[in-house]
Amino acid sequence: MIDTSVVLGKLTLKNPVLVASGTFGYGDECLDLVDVSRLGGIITKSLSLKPRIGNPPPRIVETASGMLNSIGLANIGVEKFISEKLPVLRKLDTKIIVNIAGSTIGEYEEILLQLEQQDGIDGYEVNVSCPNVKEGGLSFGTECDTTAEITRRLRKLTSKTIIIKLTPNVTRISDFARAVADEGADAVSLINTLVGMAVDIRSRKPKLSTMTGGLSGPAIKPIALAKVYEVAKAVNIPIIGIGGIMSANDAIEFLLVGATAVQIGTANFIDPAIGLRVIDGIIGFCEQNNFKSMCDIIGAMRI
Amino acid sequence: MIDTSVVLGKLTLKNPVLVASGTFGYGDECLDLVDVSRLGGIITKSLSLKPRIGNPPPRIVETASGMLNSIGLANIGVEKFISEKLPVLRKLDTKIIVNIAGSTIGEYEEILLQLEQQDGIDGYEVNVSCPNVKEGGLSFGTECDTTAEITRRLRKLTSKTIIIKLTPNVTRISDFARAVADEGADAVSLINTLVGMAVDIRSRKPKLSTMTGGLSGPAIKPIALAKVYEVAKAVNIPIIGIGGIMSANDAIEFLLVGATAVQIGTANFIDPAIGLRVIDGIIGFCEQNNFKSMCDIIGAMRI
Amino acid sequence: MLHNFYPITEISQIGENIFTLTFRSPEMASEVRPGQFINIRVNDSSTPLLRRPFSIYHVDRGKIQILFNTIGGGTKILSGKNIREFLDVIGPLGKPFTSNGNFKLAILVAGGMGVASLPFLTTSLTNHGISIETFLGARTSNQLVTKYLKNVHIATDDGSEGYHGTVVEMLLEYFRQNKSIRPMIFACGPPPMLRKISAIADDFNFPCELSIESVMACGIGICQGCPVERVDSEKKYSLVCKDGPVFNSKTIRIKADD
Amino acid sequence: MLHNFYPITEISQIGENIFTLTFRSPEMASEVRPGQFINIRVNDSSTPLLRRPFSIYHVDRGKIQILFNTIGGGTKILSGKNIREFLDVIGPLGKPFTSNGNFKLAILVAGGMGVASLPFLTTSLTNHGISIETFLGARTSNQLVTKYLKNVHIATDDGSEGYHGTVVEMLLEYFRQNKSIRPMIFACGPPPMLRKISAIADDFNFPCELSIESVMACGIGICQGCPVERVDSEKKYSLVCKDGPVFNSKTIRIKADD
Ligand SMILES: Cc1cc2nc3c(=O)[nH]c(=O)nc-3n(C[C@H](O)[C@H](O)[C@H](O)COP(=O)(O)OP(=O)(O)OC[C@H]3O[C@@H](n4cnc5c(N)ncnc54)[C@H](O)[C@@H]3O)c2cc1C
Ligand SMILES: Cc1cc2nc3c(=O)[nH]c(=O)nc-3n(C[C@H](O)[C@H](O)[C@H](O)COP(=O)(O)OP(=O)(O)OC[C@H]3O[C@@H](n4cnc5c(N)ncnc54)[C@H](O)[C@@H]3O)c2cc1C
Ligand SMILES: Cc1cc2nc3c(=O)[nH]c(=O)nc-3n(C[C@H](O)[C@H](O)[C@H](O)COP(=O)(O)O)c2cc1C
Ligand SMILES: Cc1cc2nc3c(=O)[nH]c(=O)nc-3n(C[C@H](O)[C@H](O)[C@H](O)COP(=O)(O)O)c2cc1C
Ligand code: FES
Ligand code: FES
Repeated sequence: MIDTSVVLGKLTLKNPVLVASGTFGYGDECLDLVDVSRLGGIITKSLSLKPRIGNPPPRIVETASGMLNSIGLANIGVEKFISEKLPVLRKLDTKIIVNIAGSTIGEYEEILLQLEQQDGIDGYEVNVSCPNVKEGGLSFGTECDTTAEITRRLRKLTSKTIIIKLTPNVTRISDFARAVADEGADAVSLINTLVGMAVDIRSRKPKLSTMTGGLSGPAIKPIALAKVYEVAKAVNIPIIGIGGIMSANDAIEFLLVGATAVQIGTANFIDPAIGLRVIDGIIGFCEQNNFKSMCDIIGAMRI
Repeated sequence: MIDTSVVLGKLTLKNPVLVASGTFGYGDECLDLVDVSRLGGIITKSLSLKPRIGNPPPRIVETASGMLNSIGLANIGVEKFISEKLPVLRKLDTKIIVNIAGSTIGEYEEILLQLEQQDGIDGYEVNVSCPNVKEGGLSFGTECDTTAEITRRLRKLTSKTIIIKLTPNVTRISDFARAVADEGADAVSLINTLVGMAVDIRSRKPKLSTMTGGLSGPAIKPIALAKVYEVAKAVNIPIIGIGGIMSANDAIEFLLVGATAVQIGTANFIDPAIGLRVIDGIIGFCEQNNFKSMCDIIGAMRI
Repeated sequence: MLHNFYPITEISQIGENIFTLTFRSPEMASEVRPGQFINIRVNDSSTPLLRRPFSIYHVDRGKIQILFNTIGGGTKILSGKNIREFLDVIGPLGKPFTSNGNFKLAILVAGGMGVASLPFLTTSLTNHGISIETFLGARTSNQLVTKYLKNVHIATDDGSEGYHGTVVEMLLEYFRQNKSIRPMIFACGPPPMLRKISAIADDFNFPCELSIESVMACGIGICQGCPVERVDSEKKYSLVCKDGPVFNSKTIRIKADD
Repeated sequence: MLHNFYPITEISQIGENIFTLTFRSPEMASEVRPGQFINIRVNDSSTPLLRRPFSIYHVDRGKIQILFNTIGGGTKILSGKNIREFLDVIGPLGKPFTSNGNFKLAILVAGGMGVASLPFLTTSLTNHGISIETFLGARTSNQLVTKYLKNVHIATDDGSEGYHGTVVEMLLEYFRQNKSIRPMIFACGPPPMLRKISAIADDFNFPCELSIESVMACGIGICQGCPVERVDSEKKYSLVCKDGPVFNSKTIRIKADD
């Protein structure tokens, strides 16, 4: 038997495969298609303090081996999440990590405080990097001091696992990872989407209502791997690798460069049960190579 | 007749389509496959002061809709370029823009001074952004002050067109564009490749000898468009758009968001005559839309 | 909602760039209802990356048929599939048409490939004993697909067959000439057509359901990628894939240049 | 060097995952020489992005044939091509074998798909009146392709046909038994095999040409993506696509884990 468990801060996951924020709804939508109890964990759609209607359409454009989205953090808000979603999620046999997104640092605190009063939440992922929302997202996540400040303030409010989700749209992402590690973050996850754009040459209009959006999917995998590798050399806290994972092989690449776990995003849209297939594939890889546990893979790239 | 000419600093190109540095050799290798006199211009492979042997193999990996390269600025050096290549290039009926890459600011100056004594060079593109060479590339291009300093020092040495080629691996590329515009750059070109990586899970080794390399091709087009759009809002000097152009439609997207010209990179490897096809396609697009000149397209995105 | 690989049993070109494709899935065939759609992965590469949504065209003895137009890379790949290959399908998805409501006459209106959802609806309405008049618009006669339909009125933009003009104009004339009818309208087609049909339904005060399209990433309600503006509720947007693709025409606002 | 679209005239599966494909191009057929290769764009999408290089397998009356193994996405797409489709080809590329040198006997050695460049070489050597002995190694017998070859000696890893062992061992035995020969060696196959052949050629002091492979982006010498280490010159690297793929074995260093 292969020990697939991994440790993220105070959290032990049964395996290193999670589904990424915004790509699996609140975790309750796919229950008839996917046995979510086999996942290492579910990261919910980013929650804001108040419900958000999101950006006008079009919100999605397909690009070469990727897609742009400009959802604009459309979400039901923390209150409704607590009353409608959490009761269902609580019963699932997988880790529930709630992703939070504020427009001000105070809002992050408020969201966290409301969630702290609830049972059934295993940890938080902090979205400081969503590139779509003018008031929040981009500016927070691209300023190292602010990212550190958010971490410091949230760290005071909870003893649960805090994961800071980093944006790739910066010069040196390792500076950000170091800063949040210093402020007590339990882990970092990366990457969020890259700022991208597409234009319809017939109408001469941008293909997204917001001009630019976030690029995800296989196209960004090489960039994500390089960022994870950069961060792995810089910090000792666990890293969750995200970006373009479509198969177990892709996930293993992230583990080899130093990620302790991975998140699957866009691929869920193409195959909602991809997470389970990735887990099976990782186990198969371990068997073939006589690896006994995830420790044999994590950071095991040969240089 | 459609007027396809565009102006870059002191230079007038017969059309807005150039071939990108490092993707068309020194310009003389494809003469039997491509009628280069129809191109708007040729940007040579980056020249360093002394010849460089480049990085050990493997230097190339294919990724989803993209490729990583780690050529390591392998080039014949400025002297041999002047003696062997320039005599051939001089005779071609297209603009010859020499791309230069130094390991120190002094080296940039030396290369430029040697080239300034030669006839047949229409302008310079300054590579401050190649991510492969430890001593040069990355550090210059990701520091705004250094990029500005290089521009200032080179500006003093030539009255020819200077194009600064910007790296996308920074938080706000528009800061860099503004800085070099202030120092007298005639134009900026963007984007150079994004830092990326790939791992062979069977051998558990990086697929490039240098671990990370530069990502190019269709995968990066959305990122490149967003960067060009960002810079177009920030500066008044002309912009040359680069990144993932595979067709006239792709090129037109760059023109619409504000590029005055475009460079074709990776696509040359797939179709060495792609530049000519892009030119024909742009002309066709103008005809269909009753555009009389490039001014009707450049920056003509409807918001 | 099922996700599986189903064997292709038929694929034919039936017009210029128009194809039908049939696959065998008794489970899905027994679940599916008119107006719903399926989401197909056309190959296992990353171009195209996303699934492609198609309406259910026809259902017969455990087999599901779609009708499609090859407009881009994904549909071109689909048109090159072979019999006995397995098709990666998620479905049935979305909310169906109301085919058993409080009405005696159904007016079915389609423009272009919008016709794809009418045959299955026709079967269902017929089973409920409802009369049907079908109004089809196409650019030109070789773009017309009338199989499985009832009482078809044709309009072509170039006049190559039937009424010379738009399907909306033809429908308006029909309504003017048939003052006493109280039909329910079902419409499917390009946004400008749907906007006009919606306005006509309002004018005549006929109940009306529209089947609309949207770019989709997931097709199952988890990405929030396919909003359509609502006019009737405190919610600003509905999701086309989950709350639609069929909507009561009074509840949504179709944008001018969608 | 030509770049054009040529009609496919034949495509056949001739072994487990092994295919031949023929296209018509009298211009290219008249230019091409043994050891050269062509660079094929397998489809017009961006996956795969780059062309795929293949040796010239056979040339006959204006037609060029390649032999290939479906090991990944690109070769799988190629194997699904149909007759009369047009193939996007650049070629002929690279430096050919020396098939008219100062030697009477040619020893041809290939491992796996390395055999692909031997038939065309065989034709050319035969035309120059040179005797040929061919040594083929394969994993197992159904991976063997012996068509168009002369005096074939077979080795299989699993002993399912011919010599039970590697082609290198078989060749060494042959050399030990035929002490008086002064052949020129031509070898094509995986790097470990080529390294050993190169050492053997050194030991026996036989002239030897190796055809080597490399990942390639352009195939025409403009990307600098395909270096191979040199041992004989002040230049550190040669380019496989332009200076090769055929090299005198004394001039290059084949890396242990290439
Ligand atoms: C719920 C639903 C049901 C559908 N049912 C059918 C059906 O039964 N038969 C059918 O032929 N099509 C149907 N469509 C449309 C179909 O999904 C698209 O034609 C298909 O996704 C195009 O894929 P592609 O890769 O060939 O084209 P792409 O390469 O994605 O697009 C090619 C060009 O067509 C445009 N385009 C893409 N999708 C659409 C669209 N939906 N409407 C208008 N223009 C578009 C693109 O902007 C682009 O310019 C339906 C769509 C939805 C949302
Ligand atoms: C000059 C030259 C001549 C060649 N001639 C032939 C020929 O005549 N017949 C033939 O079958 N092949 C030949 N090859 C190899 C052929 O180009 C590759 O098999 C092909 O590019 C694989 O493409 P793919 O998309 O199917 O596989 P990919 O998806 O690119 O690769 C699938 C797997 O195979 C590995 N791989 C890719 N290329 C090679 C390679 N060259 N050697 C070993 N492993 C590789 C990859 O790392 C990956 O693990 C030649 C290569 C060169 C450079
Ligand atoms: C449609 C969509 C919505 C997303 N929404 C969120 C979100 O609400 N919060 C967040 O932190 N990341 C969000 N992301 C980013 C993903 O979680 C992930 O970081 C990114 O897509 C890269 O991974 P991938 O390439 O596997 O998709 C979203 C991504 C997509 C495609
Ligand atoms: C193999 C290769 C070599 C390159 N060499 C150089 C170089 O020497 N100097 C430079 O400024 N850019 C170099 N580039 C970057 C390209 O000029 C271009 O900026 C980049 O590839 C993005 O464009 P593309 O997506 O069209 O390829 C190179 C790119 C590739 C793929
Ligand atoms: S397409 Fe994803 S929510 Fe509708
Ligand atoms: S493959 Fe480009 S130089 Fe050889």
